[in-house]
Amino acid sequence: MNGRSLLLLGGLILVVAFVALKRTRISETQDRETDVLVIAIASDIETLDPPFSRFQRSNETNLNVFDQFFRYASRDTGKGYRVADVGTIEGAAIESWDWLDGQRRLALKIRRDTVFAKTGRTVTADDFACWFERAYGTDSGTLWNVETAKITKAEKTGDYEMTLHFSDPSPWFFSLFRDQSQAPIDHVAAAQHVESDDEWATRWLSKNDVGSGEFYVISWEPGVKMVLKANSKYWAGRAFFDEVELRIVPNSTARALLLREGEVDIATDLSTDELQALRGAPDVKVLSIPTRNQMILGFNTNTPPLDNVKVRQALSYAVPYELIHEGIFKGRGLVSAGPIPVQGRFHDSSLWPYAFDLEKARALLEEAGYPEGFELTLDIAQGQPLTEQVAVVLQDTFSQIAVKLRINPQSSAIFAEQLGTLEHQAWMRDLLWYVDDPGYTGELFFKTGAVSNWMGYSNLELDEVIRQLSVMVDPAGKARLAETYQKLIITDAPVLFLAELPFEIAMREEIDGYVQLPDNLLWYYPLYRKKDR
Amino acid sequence: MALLEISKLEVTFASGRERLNALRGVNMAVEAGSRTAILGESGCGKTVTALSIARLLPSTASVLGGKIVFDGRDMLALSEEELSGIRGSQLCMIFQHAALALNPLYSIGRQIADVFQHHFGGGQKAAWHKAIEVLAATGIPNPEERARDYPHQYSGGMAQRALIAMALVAKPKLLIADEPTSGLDVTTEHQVLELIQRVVGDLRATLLLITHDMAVVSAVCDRVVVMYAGVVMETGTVAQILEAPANPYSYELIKCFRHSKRKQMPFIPGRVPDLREPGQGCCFAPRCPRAEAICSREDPPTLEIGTGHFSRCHFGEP
Amino acid sequence: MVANQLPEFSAARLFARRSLYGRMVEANGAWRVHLNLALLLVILVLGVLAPLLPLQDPVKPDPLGSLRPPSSEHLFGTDTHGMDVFARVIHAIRADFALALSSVVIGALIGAPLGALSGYLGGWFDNFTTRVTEVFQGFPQILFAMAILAAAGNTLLNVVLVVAFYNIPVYSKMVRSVVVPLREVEYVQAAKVASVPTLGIVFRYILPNALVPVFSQLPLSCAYAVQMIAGLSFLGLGVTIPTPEWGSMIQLGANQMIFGHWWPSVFPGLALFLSVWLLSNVSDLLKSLVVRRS
Amino acid sequence: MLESARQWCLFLLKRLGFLCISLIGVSLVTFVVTHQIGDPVYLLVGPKHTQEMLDNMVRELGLDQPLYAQYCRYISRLAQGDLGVSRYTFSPVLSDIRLRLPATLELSTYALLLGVLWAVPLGLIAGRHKKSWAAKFADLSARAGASMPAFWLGLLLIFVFYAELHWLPAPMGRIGRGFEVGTVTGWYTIDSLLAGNWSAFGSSVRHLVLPALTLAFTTSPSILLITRNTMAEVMKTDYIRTAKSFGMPPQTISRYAVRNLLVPVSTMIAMTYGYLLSGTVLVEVVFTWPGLGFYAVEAMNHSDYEPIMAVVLLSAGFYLLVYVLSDILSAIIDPRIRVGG
Repeated sequence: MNGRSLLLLGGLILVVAFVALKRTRISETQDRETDVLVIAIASDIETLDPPFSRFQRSNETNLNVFDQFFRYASRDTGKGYRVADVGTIEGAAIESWDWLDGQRRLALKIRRDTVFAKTGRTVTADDFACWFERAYGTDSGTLWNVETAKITKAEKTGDYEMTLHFSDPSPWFFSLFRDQSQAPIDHVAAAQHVESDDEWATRWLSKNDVGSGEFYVISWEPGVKMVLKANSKYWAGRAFFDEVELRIVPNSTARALLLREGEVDIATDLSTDELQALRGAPDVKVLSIPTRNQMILGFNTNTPPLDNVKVRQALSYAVPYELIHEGIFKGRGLVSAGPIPVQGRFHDSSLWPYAFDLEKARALLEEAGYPEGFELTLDIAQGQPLTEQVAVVLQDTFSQIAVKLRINPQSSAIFAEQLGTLEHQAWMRDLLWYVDDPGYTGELFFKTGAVSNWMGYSNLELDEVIRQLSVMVDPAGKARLAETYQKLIITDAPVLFLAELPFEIAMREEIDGYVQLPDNLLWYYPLYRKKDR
Repeated sequence: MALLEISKLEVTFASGRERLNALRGVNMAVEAGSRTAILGESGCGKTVTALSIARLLPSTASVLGGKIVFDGRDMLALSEEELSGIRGSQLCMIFQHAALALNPLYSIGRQIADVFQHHFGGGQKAAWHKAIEVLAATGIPNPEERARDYPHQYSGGMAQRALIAMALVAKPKLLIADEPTSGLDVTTEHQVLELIQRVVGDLRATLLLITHDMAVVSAVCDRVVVMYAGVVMETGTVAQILEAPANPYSYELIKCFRHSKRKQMPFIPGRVPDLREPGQGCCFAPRCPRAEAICSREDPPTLEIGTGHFSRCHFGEP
Repeated sequence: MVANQLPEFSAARLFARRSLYGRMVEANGAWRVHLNLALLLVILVLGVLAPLLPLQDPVKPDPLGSLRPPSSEHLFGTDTHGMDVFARVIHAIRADFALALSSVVIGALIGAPLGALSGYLGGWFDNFTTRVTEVFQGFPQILFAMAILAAAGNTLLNVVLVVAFYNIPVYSKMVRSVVVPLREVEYVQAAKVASVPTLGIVFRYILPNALVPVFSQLPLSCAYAVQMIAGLSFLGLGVTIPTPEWGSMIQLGANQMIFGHWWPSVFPGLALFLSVWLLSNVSDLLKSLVVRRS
Repeated sequence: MLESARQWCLFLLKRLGFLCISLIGVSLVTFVVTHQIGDPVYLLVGPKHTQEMLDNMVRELGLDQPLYAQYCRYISRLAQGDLGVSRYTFSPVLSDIRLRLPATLELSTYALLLGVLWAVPLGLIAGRHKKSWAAKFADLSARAGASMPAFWLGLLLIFVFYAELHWLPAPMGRIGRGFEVGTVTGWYTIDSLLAGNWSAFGSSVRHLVLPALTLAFTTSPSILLITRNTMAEVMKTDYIRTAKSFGMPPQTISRYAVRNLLVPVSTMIAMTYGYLLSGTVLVEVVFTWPGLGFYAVEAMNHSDYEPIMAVVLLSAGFYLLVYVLSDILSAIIDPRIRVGG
């Protein structure tokens, strides 16, 4: 009967196809002469115009595509990676500098015969002057750095000299001006693409990089991949890799697999479970570096019941700090102990009274007038396995003091926007303190009306301490101020300090030369591939 | 020698979990060249008998016993291949709802041509012309045009003619017609019956006509087999059955037809027996006016009343 | 005359009204009916009695005991949060069946009367509803659900409404096909003559006839609804953390599966597969009744 | 012949009319949903804004005009192919879709082919030989396929064939790294063949096997069942019995039966294909297959509504188109449908 024979034939073809496919272990990748560093990243680059980039992915690309004013020196830790030495500053786009009349003025010497990679124009003081004009004109991220550094005026004092004027001495100037957005762009090329409704050519610059950095973009397939080429005329010499391919792989597991299969050299933003699985894989190494990245749960201190300080303190006692550290982070990173990270300067663990003590929590709740507990909605960003695991643990421990926690995963865009408009009742995310200075953190996060004060928190006494910290250069004075800073925040407890996260990155065994920067951005320049393997 | 001989044929149908005994030992013989009718009320097993002859019983039916010898070969023993050799070339069957019996998605001409091509080979062209030729022979107006039409464009009568045309092409020895005209109006019925007789005559074939209409039998056939509840009650020539029916059931049946001219249609009281019961004695006993104690106890023998005239009853005459 | 005393038992057996169950067994074979109904009953009972059963707490996280393989202590092992998968699979029955049933019932309650009315009234209304149902039949179910939930907010109620939305055309089409032939039936004409209001005719005379087919379609729609809800929660829509629900459990375990931790995803998937299988079987059994009646 | 020509036009006109009305219905629904989604103005204007900026943005988007005017604008925008701009890929939705449509089409078509190659022969045999092992196996596999959730089956196959056996590549996208395939048709299998790059072809086929198998197994039961049931019914019809009674050989009988099978089976295959385009969402997510479904899910994760609406519109439109085409195909095969109109 033709039906039956048809079926047998079909079955036969299937078996043969399977065996054939299995047998031909053609290498999955096409080998190429040039050495390319392939990095699997989670999402597409938002913009190539540094002042307007909000997400880590764009910051990282801009760090490597533009030449920043300054950079940190780096030292070897002997554990297979180097770390940025926050204390020593090196010049990058700026060759040398010196402070004048008591740190009120700074004379900058711009590095000579450096060239914009795509246009070939040499970098001059005009580019820097235009950079400052654009900062003021676009009222964007770069302007915040300029104002926080208390710069009042930037004037061009020669073809390759600039002078910056300060209202007060600025302890954070260098940490701010090594940021990835503080980098000159070819103002002539930018000027050609100005349009009637876009005088600073933001639309063109978001798609086109005209920098003088270590790499420059040669191809960009939105949603698929971006390829950077090494800038052969870079002043510190060409990078080891000819090209860097940023391959967009939204699924974190897929990124981990690509690394394990050897199809990519580095996989970023992986969950602890994936990193745990990769630790056992051959030819793969996972670097775990302690950083000042804290998992923080912020309260909206204006809405009851979280406007009551006793309630906030009660919740501080209801956090199982040890369990989170051992269970979720598998003992890596550190147990959090206050607003200043444990490894930060001026950190004082003795000031931290909170521990996992449900009795105390219940007592405080009673005092606060909520013996039978209350409902609380915790917003978190989707696709963050770590945050979700911590939230689930908190949900359980809070329920033991009759606080009903509802976890609400939101899309990252909505989560970020609602942070700005204070619409969360409670939120949780990991926060990275770029600058190891309580004043800077206070200025950014705890001061009344601060840009990232997503708690609507206000404590005038604390504001005064932060103001003093922002102009204090003498270390002894800073230590005294830092102590009151920590006491105030700990007693007020506007946020819960849940854990200090290690920065973990997985890469092929043969990739070396990794430098850990304070903002956890991946710097492609120092990386190289060990050939002896 | 009889062209077709059926002896003690038993057929049962499975419906749900019960079994229906459709045929309970049918004996019948059809002479070559004769025009025999199988007469009986609906549900008496006449169609099942016809289908058994051509081995076209549905999958739910199973033949428990008996033999069907057609042209010297036992039909029940044949394999599918041998059967398809006989069907069409030796034996053909046409059905009541002709419109349904034709494939809706092929044109009439094509279906007839297929039959011709299978049995006699030759190209498409020749087969198509043959189809038009036989269509014309059955009296269908402008056959070239109609050959291209599809079954749903044919009326009941026309469809029946197409089926008969198919038989014409196959030139069978035995044509079995299962109530070919019962769905048609009187005038078309008459034309179709007339056509069947002419075709059987031209092919010098034997006709086995299955019907419940006595008028059709007397008009077309020369021998009759009366069946009731899966059993043959009486066989004989049309004349013998009409004038002197030996079996009480045939007598009652004929009485109904005789009176049909009057308004009130007499009917045989009671109902057809439940086919699931094996049944004791004569199956007509419950409704038979002359029934006696013996009837419902013992199976009646088949007595020979006259030459070629048999009746299955304990008593010789009604 | 002996004729009209037919043997009692044969007629009775042929035409007597046997119970639905009896006819179902008769039509499909006893063990098939018993197996499917028994298993479905077991699942429903487990779902209902879940809190009383000696199970571990389905929402108790245990970070130290996360991703443990199946063992005597954790029959189905533990997931990334360290919760017991076996307890969650059992408790998930409540979430999945409750959501599925409510959405199907809502869909039927809207769809059936709509179908009855459009079948009975005919004319432009009938044409309009058939056309609309045909269009919605074509809608990409998961995609459209995502769009609606994105627009109206990702709450449980919205999930139930969206899935109910997809059941309306199924029931309106079915009921309509039952009602249309009934329009000319004598007792409906009689009711019309007796000036029974149209709605009265539709709901008291016609709709009851459609009850058996609707009743037999319910389990099948539940099967599709369960799959749809699981699919949506696999995309993170609908069920909130930490409510145990098969779709979200499969999604939670999906990433670990590639690294060898198969149990957090496989067991909820098996439970989902078994439930949908049983529901569609039961629906077939009921459908075999409908076919015999019409 | 004129008569049937007129018949044909009438039939086609009616079907195309149905297609237009349905498409308008679909666009109406997507418009209402887009409109409800929430005030786009806030998103576009950004957090730091004045009331005055808000007003002229409202005017610019035409949100103050009556609803039907906005709907007409929405339709005219659709006509020019402006499906809005995606907020997370930063590019117009139309170009995103053009980039991702071939991926979904390739996967759906191969899945359909596999499904048909599997379901139709099995259905034919099961239909003809009711009691045979084929019939039992067909019934079992149809039930399993229909009840098994595709996304779970996908995960299972990945676990078995990738994690454990390493027969097939990891579930990441459509092809291995570093293969330059060019974009003639956007179908990697065809493009690699055109480019004669055999290793690329091998890699793209290996990446296709599991997702296509998953989709085929879970969407082909409907084809299998309709083939089997129709075949069983057709075998019991009078015209098949007539063909047998005229001693027709088994091949002709099969040909007669299969012809009657074409209409219901081809309609079901068309329905499945129409459904597949939108049904691959979950499988694409599991296999990170960069198709339309995955694009819509990514957009949803970024609360970006324009792409979702565009994909819904596209797949609904595709379904209706396939629905009408299958209707026309059935009319070609079965003259009765043509008459019925």
